[in-house]
Amino acid sequence: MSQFFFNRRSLLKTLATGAALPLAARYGALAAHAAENRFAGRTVNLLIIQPHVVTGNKIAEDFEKLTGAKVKVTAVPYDQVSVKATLDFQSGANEFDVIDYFYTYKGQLAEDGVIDDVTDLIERDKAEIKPEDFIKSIYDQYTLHDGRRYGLPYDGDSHVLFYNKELFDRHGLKPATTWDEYTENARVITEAEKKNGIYGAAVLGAKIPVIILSTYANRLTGFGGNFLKADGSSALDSEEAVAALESLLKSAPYALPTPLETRFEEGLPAFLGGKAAQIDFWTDLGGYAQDPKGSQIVDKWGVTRIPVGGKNRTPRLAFNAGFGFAITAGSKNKDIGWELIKFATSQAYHEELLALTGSGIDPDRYSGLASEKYKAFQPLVQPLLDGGALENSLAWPTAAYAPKLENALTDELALALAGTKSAEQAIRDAHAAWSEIIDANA
Amino acid sequence: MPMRERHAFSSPRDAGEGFILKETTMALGYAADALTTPEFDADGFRRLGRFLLRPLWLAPVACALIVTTLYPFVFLVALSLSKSSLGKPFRAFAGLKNYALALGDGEFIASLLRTVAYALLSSAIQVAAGLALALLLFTLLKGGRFLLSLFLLPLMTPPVMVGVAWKLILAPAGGLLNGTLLRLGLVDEPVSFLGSAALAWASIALADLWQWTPFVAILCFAALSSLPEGVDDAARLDGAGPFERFWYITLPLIAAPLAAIFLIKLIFAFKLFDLTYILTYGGPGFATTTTGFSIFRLSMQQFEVARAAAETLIFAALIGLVTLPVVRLHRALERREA
Amino acid sequence: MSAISLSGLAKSYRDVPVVKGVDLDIAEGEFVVLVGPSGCGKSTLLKMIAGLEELSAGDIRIAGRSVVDLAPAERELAMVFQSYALYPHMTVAGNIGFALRIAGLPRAEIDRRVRAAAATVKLEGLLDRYPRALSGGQRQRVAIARALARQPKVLLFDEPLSNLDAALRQETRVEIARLHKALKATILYVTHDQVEAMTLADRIVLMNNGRIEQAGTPLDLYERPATLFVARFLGTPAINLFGAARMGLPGAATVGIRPEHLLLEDATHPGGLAARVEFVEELGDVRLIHLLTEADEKIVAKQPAGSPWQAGQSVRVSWRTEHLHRFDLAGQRLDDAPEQRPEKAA
Amino acid sequence: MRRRFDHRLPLAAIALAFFALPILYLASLSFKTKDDVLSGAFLPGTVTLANWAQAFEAAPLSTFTVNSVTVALLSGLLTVLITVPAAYAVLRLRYGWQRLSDVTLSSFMAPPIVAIIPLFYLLKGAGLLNTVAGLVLVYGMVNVPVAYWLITPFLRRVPVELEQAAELDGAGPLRRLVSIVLPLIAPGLAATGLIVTILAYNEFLFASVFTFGNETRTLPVGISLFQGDRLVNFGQMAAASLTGIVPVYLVALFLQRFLVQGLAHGGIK
Repeated sequence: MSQFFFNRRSLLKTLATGAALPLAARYGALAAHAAENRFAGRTVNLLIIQPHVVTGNKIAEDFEKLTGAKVKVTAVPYDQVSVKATLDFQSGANEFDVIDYFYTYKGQLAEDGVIDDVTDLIERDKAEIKPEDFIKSIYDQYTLHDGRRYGLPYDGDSHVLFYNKELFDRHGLKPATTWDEYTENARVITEAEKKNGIYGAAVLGAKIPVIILSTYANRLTGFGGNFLKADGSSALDSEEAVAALESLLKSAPYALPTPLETRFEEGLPAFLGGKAAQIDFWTDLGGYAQDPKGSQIVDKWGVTRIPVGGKNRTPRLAFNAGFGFAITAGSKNKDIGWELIKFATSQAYHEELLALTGSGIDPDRYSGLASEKYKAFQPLVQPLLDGGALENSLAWPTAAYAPKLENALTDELALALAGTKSAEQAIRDAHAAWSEIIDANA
Repeated sequence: MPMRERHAFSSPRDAGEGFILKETTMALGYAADALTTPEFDADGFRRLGRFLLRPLWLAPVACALIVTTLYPFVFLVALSLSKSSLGKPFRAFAGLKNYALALGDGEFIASLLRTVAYALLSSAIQVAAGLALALLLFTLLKGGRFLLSLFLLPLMTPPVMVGVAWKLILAPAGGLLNGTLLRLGLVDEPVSFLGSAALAWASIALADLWQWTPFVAILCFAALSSLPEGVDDAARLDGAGPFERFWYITLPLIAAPLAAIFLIKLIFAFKLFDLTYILTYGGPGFATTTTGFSIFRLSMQQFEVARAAAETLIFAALIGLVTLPVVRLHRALERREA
Repeated sequence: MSAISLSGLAKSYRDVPVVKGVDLDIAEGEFVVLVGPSGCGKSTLLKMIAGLEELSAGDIRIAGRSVVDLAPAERELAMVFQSYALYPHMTVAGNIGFALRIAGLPRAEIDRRVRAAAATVKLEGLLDRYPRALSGGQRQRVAIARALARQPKVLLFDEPLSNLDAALRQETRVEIARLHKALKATILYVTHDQVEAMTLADRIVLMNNGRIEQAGTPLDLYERPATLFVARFLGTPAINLFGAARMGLPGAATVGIRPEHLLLEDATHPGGLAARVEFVEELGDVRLIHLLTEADEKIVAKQPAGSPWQAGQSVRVSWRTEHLHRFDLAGQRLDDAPEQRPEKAA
Repeated sequence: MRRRFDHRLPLAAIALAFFALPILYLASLSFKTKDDVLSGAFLPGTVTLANWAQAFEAAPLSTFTVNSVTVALLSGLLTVLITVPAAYAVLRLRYGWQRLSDVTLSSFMAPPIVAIIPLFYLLKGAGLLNTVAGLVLVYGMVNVPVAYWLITPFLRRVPVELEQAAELDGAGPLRRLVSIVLPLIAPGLAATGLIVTILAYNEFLFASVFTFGNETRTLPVGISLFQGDRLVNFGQMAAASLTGIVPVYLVALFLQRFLVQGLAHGGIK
């Protein structure tokens, strides 16, 4: 889920040049089929989130060249994919063959029978897929449910902390390594620069799961906390869970006003416009901040790991959002669908998408992460992710009832941020709600 | 000759409940007449034909009501009594469990109260504002009529865009309103309009008012236009000032249409969704979570369609309950006029 | 055979009876005026005949055929409405020809008949106008022409003159009378105006409270009112009424005498009732003398122009017995020739 | 008599400003560059035309607009065709159930969100999912209560005598409706039609669920996709919205005489 609304015209140009290259040569394994045009005359429908629409269109174009199959791409807002896919399957409409799913919905989609178990297909085609190349934690979190696999990772998403070097230098600040430093940095800048409309941080706190939960997850992982215990019960009864929220609340007064109203569309322009000094965000912001078309901070920004807090001294990431591709259970084109998925998530294609400005695809393969292309494209970000940083990341719940957990926690976090509840109270209530949901569905 | 009721212009009270039985008897009567008359009875057959065509007049509406109301209603009832998720509907019979869950949920009850309070208040304000606007335009006559078409613009703006436009106006960092207030020195730091409960409601109400008042105003304008001529002049001659004329003459005369407008606006207000979705997403906290919004979250995000169905039915019943006095009032006012 | 024959006609709204059993025969070519106070059921009766109101009981025959189950248009009658009911979006010609178009007549025939009907009521030259561009009188004539164009067996009029001013009303009344003579049409005409009834009718049917009080020629009704109600309804100024006992006429409850039959004498004159002139209405051709009797009864006498009575004068009032109308307690007329009966209780 | 200052004029000006400003702001937004959007200023710092060009490139706006206009007009027509005969039959011909107006009104009350699911199945069953025709049918039926509620007072105002005269003239029920009643309520009909058309034009929830692809999407759904991007380009979104507003507004201006007069004529009672 890391693709910005980008200048589509320049993007189309990029795509046009890309398409001119001999495709078969670049995607080795698939080359064997290229000449066959074996799916000519058939159509496969791909349901994709709106932020992935550019890569979706690219896949369509490239896949048709390779196999002759027409790919119909339907983009919907990211929070509608599951509803669409479920209704589509339930009603028997079976309009979509392949869906681009948010990984936390994997359990629900699998339990409801909306997406197919592809364990055996992976086993059959493992030479081609190279599953061992998927970053282990991402591979499991995104696709594994009850011991079976339901798709392949497409876009591995995690956050890092970006900061405005110019503002930091002006006030003699160092990039934060702890959340306390982060708040302190924010305070210094806000107090000095507020009159100019500049704030020390953009805290994305809008009451939408993917927004406020990401923000909280970054703190939770920094404090060494977890969402769930190993046995699947709620881990929100930990000190870390409370400390993470307290840290979030402490930074709010120095954030771009006001965290409760800050979504992507408020926070991003503020950071790119030099009006917010820090923002914890998806890694691909790096490519974006260097684009003079949308950025006023080219070469004036830096990036660092998600800070730590409390007793924890080991930096750790959080999987905030992230998407996989799956075949729908009702599809009548499963053969093409599977080929499409293999193609889109293949080593070579992933590597190409990673280095494509505005594609918004983040690494989910070791090969991609380590590739020269990606290093060149994201010179500041790549080192932060390299060396196993992604391995122990904090993942969100993915059980069938995960959406309920997300909503419950979102509510409590928003109440705390609104000042209605203390951090302790909110986390206690969230823990209670989670325990109830987990018990009811266990 | 047996007497049978004929359809033409009978009193409104003649056709009431039990009409199915009556209609059937009539049809049989017509058929019997046409068939038992010794000579060929052309009139009889024509009447029978016309009678048999009668259902065609109502069939489309009946069909529409079945499709958009009866069928979804039955579906909702079934859903609400079952253990269901969006992905796996009707898994098991659940009795009244979903209702119990809904009614036991303080947050749901709170959302009902909020929604009712907001619907009543905002509709009252909008009818008042719409009436004021209509009066203004009405007294401006020709120019007013031209202006009226300008006021249609908000009604035509896609609701998503209405929400976005207001969000940009109200944004704390760089919003139009805050920018203006800061520039004028009226505030020292940006006001978080959507960040506190009271201001968030006020903001939603403002955007809602902007979007719907023109609709109300147009209907009020129509009501004003249907006032009998000369009454206002008579009152003027009687020495009534503008306020007295409005209060004692105009208002009582348009009371019935006003109640109708209030009713229709009330129903729209109960369905408030777009604006909360875009402006506040139900926040801060639950402050602006309307029932419609919470049902949306429950069904489309958490996939708990069974409980959402129960909540929808409870909500619909509540809407019926709240609007009933208004329906009664409207009917009483209408009867007074007739 | 009668043009229209009504038997046992009744109509109730819910449980409220409006027409309570009406029997009436109308001969072909007859001009019958249904008259009565407002709310007496006369308009309802007319609409029942037209087929615009359902019947609760009874039968209607037009030219011998029962029409109860026929649609209005199948009853071969036409109606002129009080409000004219002109179609505002059609021209005069369109209004007049509407029924003919529906009946599917050829254009030329429609045109001919529209022109003929328009000519009958002198509407030529207005055929292309819309109703809103017409005066009240002209609209009235369009309404009549529309009825005529269908060449109905029966013409129904529902208070057709009530929306016209006095002069126009008089003029149109004459016009309708002339039309009736020329067309020899059967006409059923509803009004609450007794002058229209008296001047137009071959026969007046006076209704009260859903029933026919009396039917007969105008003079019949005026000279021999069958009930107290009829006596009071017809005649301007209204008939003078006295308690019969006080008049020394036992056997009757009420006695009436029309203003033109009261004889006035000097106060010195013997006999009669003593009364005082309250005031005098001067109508030019006649004078209406308003009197107050000793018993405080208000009565009116109609006297020729030039009669000498002045306000404040004391007079004596008398009459000839054959001009007395006697009614019993129920308001029913008692037999004529009162002189043959008074002995009974005197 | 001394000419007094008309106190209504400033009031009208304020009202006009309140209702026009957000639209003008949208217009201004459509000429703003991305980083100028949240500048707190009304007018663009630098004027750019790029949003307009890019809005059309980024999304098939003309398809969306054509879909919306088609759906709105056809469904508006359908609503009127369903509603008017029924309202006329019930109110004037006294056919059937006199409670119909209450029933239609109450059917309008429940929030539509969960009803989407059964309707989804129904459309699927009818093969109308993801089609313009499906949306036309759904809107055409869903807006019936509003139309019924709006058209009733107009029907009531047609003098009964006119219809009686027509009945005597031999016009059957359908003929009376078409030749007498419809011309008389034409303004009210236009007004009602316009309002249900606008409602259909703006509908979002059903459209977002019942359509999947750009070829069937309506404008509100299309515009909402701009919001689906993480870095929303408000300038493009505004340009896209204005593209959508203009055609309806022109139609409305064209029909404005009908609308105002029509509503003035019949009035809601």
